[in-house]
Amino acid sequence: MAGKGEHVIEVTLPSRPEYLLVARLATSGVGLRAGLTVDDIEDLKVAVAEACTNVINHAFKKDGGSGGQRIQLRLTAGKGELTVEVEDEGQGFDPEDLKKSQRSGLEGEGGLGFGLMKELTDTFRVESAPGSGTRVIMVKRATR
Amino acid sequence: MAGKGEHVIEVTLPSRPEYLLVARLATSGVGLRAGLTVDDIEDLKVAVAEACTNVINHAFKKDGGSGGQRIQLRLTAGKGELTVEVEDEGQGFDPEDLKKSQRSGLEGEGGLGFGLMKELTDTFRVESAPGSGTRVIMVKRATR
Amino acid sequence: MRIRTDAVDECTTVCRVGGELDAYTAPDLRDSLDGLLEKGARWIVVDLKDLTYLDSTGLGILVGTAKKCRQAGGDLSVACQRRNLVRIFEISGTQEILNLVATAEEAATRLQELHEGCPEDASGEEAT
Amino acid sequence: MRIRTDAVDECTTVCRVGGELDAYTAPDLRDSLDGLLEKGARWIVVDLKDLTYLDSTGLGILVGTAKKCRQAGGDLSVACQRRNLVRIFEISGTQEILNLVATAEEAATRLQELHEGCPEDASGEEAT
Ligand SMILES: Nc1ncnc2c1ncn2[C@@H]1O[C@H](COP(=O)(O)OP(=O)(O)O)[C@@H](O)[C@H]1O
Ligand SMILES: Nc1ncnc2c1ncn2[C@@H]1O[C@H](COP(=O)(O)OP(=O)(O)O)[C@@H](O)[C@H]1O
Repeated sequence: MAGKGEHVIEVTLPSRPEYLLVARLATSGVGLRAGLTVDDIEDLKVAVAEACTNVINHAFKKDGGSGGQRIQLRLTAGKGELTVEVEDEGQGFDPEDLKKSQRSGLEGEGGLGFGLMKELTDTFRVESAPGSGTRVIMVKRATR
Repeated sequence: MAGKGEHVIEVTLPSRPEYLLVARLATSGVGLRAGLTVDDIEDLKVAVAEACTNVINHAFKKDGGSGGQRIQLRLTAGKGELTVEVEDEGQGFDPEDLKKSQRSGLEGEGGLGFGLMKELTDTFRVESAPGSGTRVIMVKRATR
Repeated sequence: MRIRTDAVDECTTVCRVGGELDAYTAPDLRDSLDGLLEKGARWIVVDLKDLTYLDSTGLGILVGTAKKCRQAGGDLSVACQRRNLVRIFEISGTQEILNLVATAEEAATRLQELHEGCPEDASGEEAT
Repeated sequence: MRIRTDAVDECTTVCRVGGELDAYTAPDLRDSLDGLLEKGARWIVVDLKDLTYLDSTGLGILVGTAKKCRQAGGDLSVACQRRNLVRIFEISGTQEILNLVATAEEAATRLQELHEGCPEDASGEEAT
């Protein structure tokens, strides 16, 4: 539930790359209303897109993604801060595995996603477990 | 349910004027992916904003709008067309009343909303009744 | 939304509105225009050159202000060329009541024609 | 996203990428760059002057292409000045591997320095 003075905006999208744009646009609009700066918003757009791209790439067995394969975006606008939750009901993973395979993102063509989310937001958390979906929670506070 | 090749994007917003921007941005993003032209999208943005502005102005008794007073936006992207449903669980109204009080919008400072929605979309329908909320359904097809 | 107000001559005031005019930003425009009227302005050009979005809430304010100008013995003219916005004026049938023209210059000329000569006092406070 | 490819000289090819580069548009860029490599290009400038959005998917393609260029005996240099994008290169630590510079001119010079003189044939098909 939203606290006092907080506003919740929910966006549910097909888990497909063409709708990353919609996730970014929604983040921009709510970010503006939450009082984030243009630079804050650019950062947060990347962080949100990274979380959504992970859902698209990793959450579901590859089988088209037309039906119930969805990305849930929950934006909570507070005074000078925006909390974004990106959630899926996909296969999940063990966040501990990330620490083990701490290969630098430069080595492969991937692995940068969580690194960017962490660096581009003020608070970052992943909740996931094999078989139980994934939720990424990020907070961006207005600079200035 | 979405038909084959259709994608559904749902956006739920507080019934507050500051989030009209988010409704318009979401419409733009999905409109682009549905293959609408830039002009089509400009038209549809106005139509969607009119429907949302009606929710804000008419759906709920004035008492802040913080809690459960929400606007539901459902965008269904098909090939070359976008269907938008704008729904609220507010007090509703009798669409027959509109015909009776067919005063020109120019006389007062209002009354233009439904006229613009009709003119700016290809299909337009309102479902409402006193006490049961309101749903506006609009379809915009790509020109060209 | 951005609002900037300039006096063109003793009797004409130009209000330039940029950005997006919707139910969220409309109260600011209404306040600005009401403020002008209170200060005695009654010949007002609303220049929408840099406006990118307009809907019925904005139209309502423009039409309402046009009426107030006329009640005060003046008039209002809207300058707008952007195709999608002109379409909104057309569909709503508000071009005439708003003296819709393409540019701020044309709008000033239009008002000049309408008042044919500048009334001496432009600081009256008839709008109470 | 918009992609435009131009030969600068016998050995250097510039690929200008504008708009937004994300997981939706990335396959087009990958195809373009792979196509250049297949045609024998191995000294590639990627000019991101008009790019407004970039994330890890785009970085992955740029890093992957840089490696392919090196395997083919060439290299890649990325030109980008936009603050928010430069930040993404910095955070990801990819500036060096991508020979990140500010402008396409600097990128061409950078490649010139790296290959010191233009190898005679630029149409080989070593990348099989
Ligand atoms: N939503 C998700 N569902 C399932 N697995 C995920 C999800 N998000 C991330 N992962 C797992 O975490 C790993 C690291 O993600 P990330 O840092 O974004 O890099 P990359 O996506 O390039 O592998 C992924 O490779 C994947 O195994
Ligand atoms: N979502 C809604 N909930 C309740 N009443 C509504 C809703 N939308 C429209 N109405 C009713 O329909 C009327 C006409 O709406 P509209 O044509 O948009 O003009 P305006 O909003 O300027 O009155 C409104 O005045 C209101 O009584």
